[in-house]
Amino acid sequence: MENKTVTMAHGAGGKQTSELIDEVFKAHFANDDLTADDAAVLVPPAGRMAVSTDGFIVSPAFFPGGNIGKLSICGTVNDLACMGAKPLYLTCAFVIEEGYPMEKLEEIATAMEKTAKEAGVHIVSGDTKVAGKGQVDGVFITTTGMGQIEEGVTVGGELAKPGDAIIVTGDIGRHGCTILLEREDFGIDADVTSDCAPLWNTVKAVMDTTHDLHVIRDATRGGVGTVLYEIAGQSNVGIRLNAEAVPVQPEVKGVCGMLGLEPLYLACEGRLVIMASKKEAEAIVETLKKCPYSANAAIIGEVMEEEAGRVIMETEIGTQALLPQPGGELLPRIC
Amino acid sequence: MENKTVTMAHGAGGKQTSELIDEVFKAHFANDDLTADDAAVLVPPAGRMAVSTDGFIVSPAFFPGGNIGKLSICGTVNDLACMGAKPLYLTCAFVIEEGYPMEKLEEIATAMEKTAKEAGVHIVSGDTKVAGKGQVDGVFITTTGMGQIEEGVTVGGELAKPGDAIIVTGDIGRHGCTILLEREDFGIDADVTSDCAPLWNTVKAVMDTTHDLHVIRDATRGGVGTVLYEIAGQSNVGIRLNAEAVPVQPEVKGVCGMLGLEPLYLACEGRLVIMASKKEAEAIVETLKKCPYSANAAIIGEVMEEEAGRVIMETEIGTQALLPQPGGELLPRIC
Amino acid sequence: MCVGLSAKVVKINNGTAVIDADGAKREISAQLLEDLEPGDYVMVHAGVAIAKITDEDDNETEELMEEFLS
Amino acid sequence: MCVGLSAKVVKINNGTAVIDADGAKREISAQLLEDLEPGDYVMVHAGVAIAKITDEDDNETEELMEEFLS
Amino acid sequence: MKTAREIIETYDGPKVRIMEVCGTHTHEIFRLGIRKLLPKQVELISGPGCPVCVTPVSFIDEAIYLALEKDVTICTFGDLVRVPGTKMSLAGAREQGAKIHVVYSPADAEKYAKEHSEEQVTFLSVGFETTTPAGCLSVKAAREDHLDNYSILVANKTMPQAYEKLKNSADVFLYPGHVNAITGTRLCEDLTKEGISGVVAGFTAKELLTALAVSLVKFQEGKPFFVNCYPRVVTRDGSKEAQVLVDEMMEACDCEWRGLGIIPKSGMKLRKEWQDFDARIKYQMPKIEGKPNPACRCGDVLQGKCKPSDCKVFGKGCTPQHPVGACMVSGEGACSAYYQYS
Amino acid sequence: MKTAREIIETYDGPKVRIMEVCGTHTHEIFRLGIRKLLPKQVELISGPGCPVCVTPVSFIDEAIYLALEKDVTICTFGDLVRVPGTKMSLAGAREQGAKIHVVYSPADAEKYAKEHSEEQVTFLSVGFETTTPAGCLSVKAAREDHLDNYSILVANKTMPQAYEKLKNSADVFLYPGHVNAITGTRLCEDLTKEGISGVVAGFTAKELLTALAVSLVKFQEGKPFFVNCYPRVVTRDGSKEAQVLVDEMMEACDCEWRGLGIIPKSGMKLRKEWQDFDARIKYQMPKIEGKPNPACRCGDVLQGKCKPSDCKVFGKGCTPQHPVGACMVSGEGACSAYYQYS
Ligand code: SF4
Ligand code: SF4
Ligand SMILES: [Mg+2]
Ligand SMILES: [Mg+2]
Ligand SMILES: [Mg+2]
Ligand SMILES: [Mg+2]
Ligand SMILES: [Mg+2]
Ligand SMILES: [Mg+2]
Ligand SMILES: [Mg+2]
Ligand SMILES: [Mg+2]
Ligand SMILES: [Mg+2]
Ligand SMILES: [Mg+2]
Repeated sequence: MENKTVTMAHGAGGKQTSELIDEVFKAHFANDDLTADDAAVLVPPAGRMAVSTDGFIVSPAFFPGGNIGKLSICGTVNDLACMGAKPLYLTCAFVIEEGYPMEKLEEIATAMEKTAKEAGVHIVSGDTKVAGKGQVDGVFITTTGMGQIEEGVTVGGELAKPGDAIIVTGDIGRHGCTILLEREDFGIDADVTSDCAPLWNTVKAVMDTTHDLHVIRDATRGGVGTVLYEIAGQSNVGIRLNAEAVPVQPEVKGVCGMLGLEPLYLACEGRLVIMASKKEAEAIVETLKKCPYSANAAIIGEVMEEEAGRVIMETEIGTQALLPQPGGELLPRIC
Repeated sequence: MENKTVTMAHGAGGKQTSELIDEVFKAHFANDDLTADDAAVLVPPAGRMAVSTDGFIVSPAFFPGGNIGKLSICGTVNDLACMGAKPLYLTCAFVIEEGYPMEKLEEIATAMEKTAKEAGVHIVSGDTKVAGKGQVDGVFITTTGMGQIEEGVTVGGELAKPGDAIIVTGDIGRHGCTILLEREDFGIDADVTSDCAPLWNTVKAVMDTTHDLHVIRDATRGGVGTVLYEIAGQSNVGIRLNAEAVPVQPEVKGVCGMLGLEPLYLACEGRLVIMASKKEAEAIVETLKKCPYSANAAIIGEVMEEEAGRVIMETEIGTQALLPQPGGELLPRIC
Repeated sequence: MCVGLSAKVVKINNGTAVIDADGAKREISAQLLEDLEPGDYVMVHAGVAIAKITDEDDNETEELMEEFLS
Repeated sequence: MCVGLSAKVVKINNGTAVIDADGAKREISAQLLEDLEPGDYVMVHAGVAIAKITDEDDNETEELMEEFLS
Repeated sequence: MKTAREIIETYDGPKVRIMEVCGTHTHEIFRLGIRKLLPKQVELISGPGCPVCVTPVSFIDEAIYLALEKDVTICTFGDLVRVPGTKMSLAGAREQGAKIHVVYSPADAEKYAKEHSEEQVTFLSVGFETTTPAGCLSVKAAREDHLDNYSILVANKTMPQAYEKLKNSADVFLYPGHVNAITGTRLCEDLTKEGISGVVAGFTAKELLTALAVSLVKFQEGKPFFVNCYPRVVTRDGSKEAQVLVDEMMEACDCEWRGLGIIPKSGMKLRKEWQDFDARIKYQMPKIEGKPNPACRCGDVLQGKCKPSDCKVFGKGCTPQHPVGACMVSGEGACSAYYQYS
Repeated sequence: MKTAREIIETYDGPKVRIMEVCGTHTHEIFRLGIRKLLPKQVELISGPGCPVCVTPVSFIDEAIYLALEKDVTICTFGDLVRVPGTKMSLAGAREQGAKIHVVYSPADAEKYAKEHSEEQVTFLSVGFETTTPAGCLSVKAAREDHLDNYSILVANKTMPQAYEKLKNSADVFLYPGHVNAITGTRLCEDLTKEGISGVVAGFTAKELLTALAVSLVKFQEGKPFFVNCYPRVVTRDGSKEAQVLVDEMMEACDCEWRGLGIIPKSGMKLRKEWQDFDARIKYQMPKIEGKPNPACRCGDVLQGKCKPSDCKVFGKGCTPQHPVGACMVSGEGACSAYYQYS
């Protein structure tokens, strides 16, 4: 590749487009299923198939703990894992800003390769578009994943049952906190790195521990709080949360204190919320603690019949109070 | 929907995100396979599965003959059709600029609904991200399609055979010409509309006519010229093109004359290049002429053993000359 | 140098002309040519009519051939 | 009004202080408080130390209770 | 000895109206579920101590005018971004291309101006005595740095006039701890002479419960009282430095409070010597008359004259997602707190 | 009677070098595969008639200087966008945030300036006699419209000096039809007196074949000749209006041609009365010394001294995708044409 930057010609569909694809993407994504044609030809999954898509526009694209490439694999792999599906195939579509440094693109592709390998998923097809300077902020990636749903386990946001234990697989809000500190110029210095991680192996370990699972959800946009409200609504149950049991890294707490933010609403990219029969909860947590991305797993609450659609916090003084509903854009506040 | 525009809150993953999804997307895309969860659960295709993804960033998003929504369905449906695959499922990921008019988004979703219906494909899962003002130009859509490859027909860019007839399914370059005139302020007034169309039914009709098909390709980015060079390379054959046989709408010719452009390099979004045994060519063209988007189908050349990797034009004076290789960004010229 | 396009004048207005080439229309400058009229054919370069031409076509080459080569 | 954060002063430099709250550090203005020293605790609001505090903690409420309520 | 919580839960004295003036108190009281501990006779009223809630429509309109008409980059606390103006909020202006930059402190706004000399930058200076010094410090720094592209749009307010105006709305005030950290407690002590009772309260669970318990015990004694229940932060004198700084740079002016109307001498503006940094003067701001939504009863809510739920559009046209009035915007707004926690 | 094509294909006269001066001729000759019809004795040389190819590196550098240093919006024909400057092309500058706006005509550049009064706009005025009037008309319009944000960066050139310089490089010139449409044919007639032969050629297949056939027939007669083979467009006098216009607004100056060096009086610049619109004067352009890639043999190629394939980097370091020299940029460039068609 002679070019040090991505040019409009790389997006025009001719020789230079092929060059870019060959030298950056194919070089990293090579596997038996990857196609040079416009569509990949694949053996479909046996049984039921899970399909998920997500666009990634994170800014900045590089952050402590990962980059947009790693994120774009984790996000979709985790969405499949949350359906109890083993990720098999992945497509990725890039939109790149004219003038984007080739070196950074290379770094993104490297991260994607590594993460896809870890998750055991094949990148099978891609697409590259170049947008004029100023028409896109750096690089956006959309990934779509196809997985094979493992038999014997059925999970879904509508399957939470009163009495279920609520487990979170690690300390929350690190990804959101990391991005906030990187993006905005708040002058805060805190040792926080994104929790971004591919979680299929974690889910698999949990499924091997017990089939008595009801809900698995990754707490991405909107964080754990948003996910809990969603599940409460879908399953028409109430949720009781023990505020003190929710694991939060001290630094994240400190940042939230300064900016007047609630960690429960900060995005995670490597944390699951699991709801399962109370009797299995301990075993699940034990399994999780042995997995690489869930050493801090904890039971943080339970599902109840009352207060359907709501999330109730047990406070530090033993009172109960509604968790406020997630409210749009995260904005630091002074009052 | 109270909002007249898309706000950052619509992308934050909370209540307003759900509102947007329910009121704009679900309202249009509803079908049995569409999921509210992060992943759809589907019956996989029987036999082999074709998978294709494409990002759509067309600017302007609305143009004579369609909009980015229609395009995003056609593009992926056509990529599947070109593998001989019946499109079954589609995912779509939106990136929307803060402040984008809700009405336009609605219009885009309407076009997607209509086109998906025509193509017989189910939208099964989606994603919505909102990027800050100026971080994306209006709206980008990435669609990923899954299709079922019909038995009995195997096509691919590497399967062209010397002696094959080369068929184009209609007059070329209309989409590229339309977009160029809409985007740039060249002051040219010409009655040209995009050829954007979903072509699975067309491909199906051709497959029902004969199984003796070698290559089917949609001539999108880079136009027919780029596709022919690609196939010549992949199949290691030469291609002889009869310049006078290539159907071009007079207005497109006029615009190209003014701007010094070659219609063979203008994008189409509803035209296929088909290569098949010469003996089947007439029957294929006859079938095509009965289909709604290929009334102007024509045989434009043939595949040959000589001049492998090259495209040779038979000129209006009977001489032969190389078609210049596609060269990056399309730029109007005066010399 | 100088891609030229032969086109028909369809409208004249105060130093500008609207020309038509196969249905593609554009306003161009008519300031280099006197008394252009609708129906005339012109050679257009970079948005300016640089010459009035007898015809859109190039049949005159036959006369040339006769004159010089027979 | 006025979200406040109690934090420990870890550095003082010419009218500014670096404070630490659970490991989150930031430079803030120390201009409203005389003779701040590393190790002091302060109440921070909008990037300014608005009060020196005896302790990070709120145990003094017990004394209050004793004084007024017993 | 009873705990504070027991005192509160078992209170059986006369009916008492306690107004928490400070928005952060409102927020914490809801977060901790303290309202549910109160017996029927104890009514908690959320007063006008959230600077967002009392910022009038016209102030938002002024900021939008600077952003859209004068191409000024607006630096603001995040709190103000979604507050409705007459036609739109700052978030709406941002959709139309306005540059809205959220900062953690006024010092950061000044720094932004220093680093972006090609932009004109205005900081939206809102807040009470706690926040005003930070705005003043940023102006001082801008003069020291010789910036000619920095200004502030001032809507800072002072509390004492509000206590007077609201004195019949409550029996006991929970005074805003961090305002008192700056101002000291003398004024509150003096208010007892006018029959106004109150305690300075801190913000932790223990501090809030203690302040409430003290309020109830003292209220039953029947005499006007004042107690500083936040002595680890609040002193009798407050911050002399802050008082001198603000006095040197600003002077009192009449000031509009959303819902309460104009309260004489309840606002601040930059003194003449600092007018170069006054955005209204710098940009020759025309008189902008904000038009609040007539359905909104924020004013009555702030004065305890009605509950949020008495407002016709509460929870219908007016929700945290689509706030009609300022009290629905931040978690501190009484309407928002009612909506979210009940 | 033989057809033109037959005459060409059966030519058995002496060796003859024909130079097509005009880039569009080069392009069409390749597009039509005409080279393949030629017998061995006929050599076609692609001369310096592509304005892109002869535009020096320093001109691109000047444009980039205006775009990146002076924040000027550059309006240009698409042809120039990929031409390499010393460090980068205009496309490269665009990647760095330069505003590069492609136009179909100089009139559109002037219109763009009129509609974007907040931007400074400069049109890159390149080209020969055919194109120069369009640039002049745009300046005239800008004065009529009282624009103070429009200027042109002039690199217009004239052909006669080039014919002189190249007279030993070819036996017959295919004169550029559209240049002659403006200038008329008198000059070319006069060149016969200096022993320079040529024909004016049109651009269609028939016209090109006829011009070549006439050239071969006349060449065999052994005397210097001139024939206008494009009479439907080219007259003896050309466009008086264009000549008067250009003369009124511009004057000759020494001018650098890429590869050929400085040719005295071969360039144009705006006269004093129009200097308000001269970008070099308006922006006090510093002297910019362009550094062409030393490997590039464009100059020799343009003079027929070598074939593109004689250049060491042809097809390796230098391709249409990554052009090193200007001759590789547009389809009209000799190197590009050789690369693409052979
Ligand atoms: S509910 Fe909304 S409109 Fe009603 S008083 Fe509260 S903020 Fe105003
Ligand atoms: S091949 Fe490239 S470097 Fe060589 S002479 Fe031609 S343009 Fe110059
Ligand atoms: Mg998903
Ligand atoms: Mg997801
Ligand atoms: Mg998810
Ligand atoms: Mg593609
Ligand atoms: Mg950008
Ligand atoms: Mg595709
Ligand atoms: Mg495609
Ligand atoms: Mg395709
Ligand atoms: Mg999603
Ligand atoms: Mg934009």
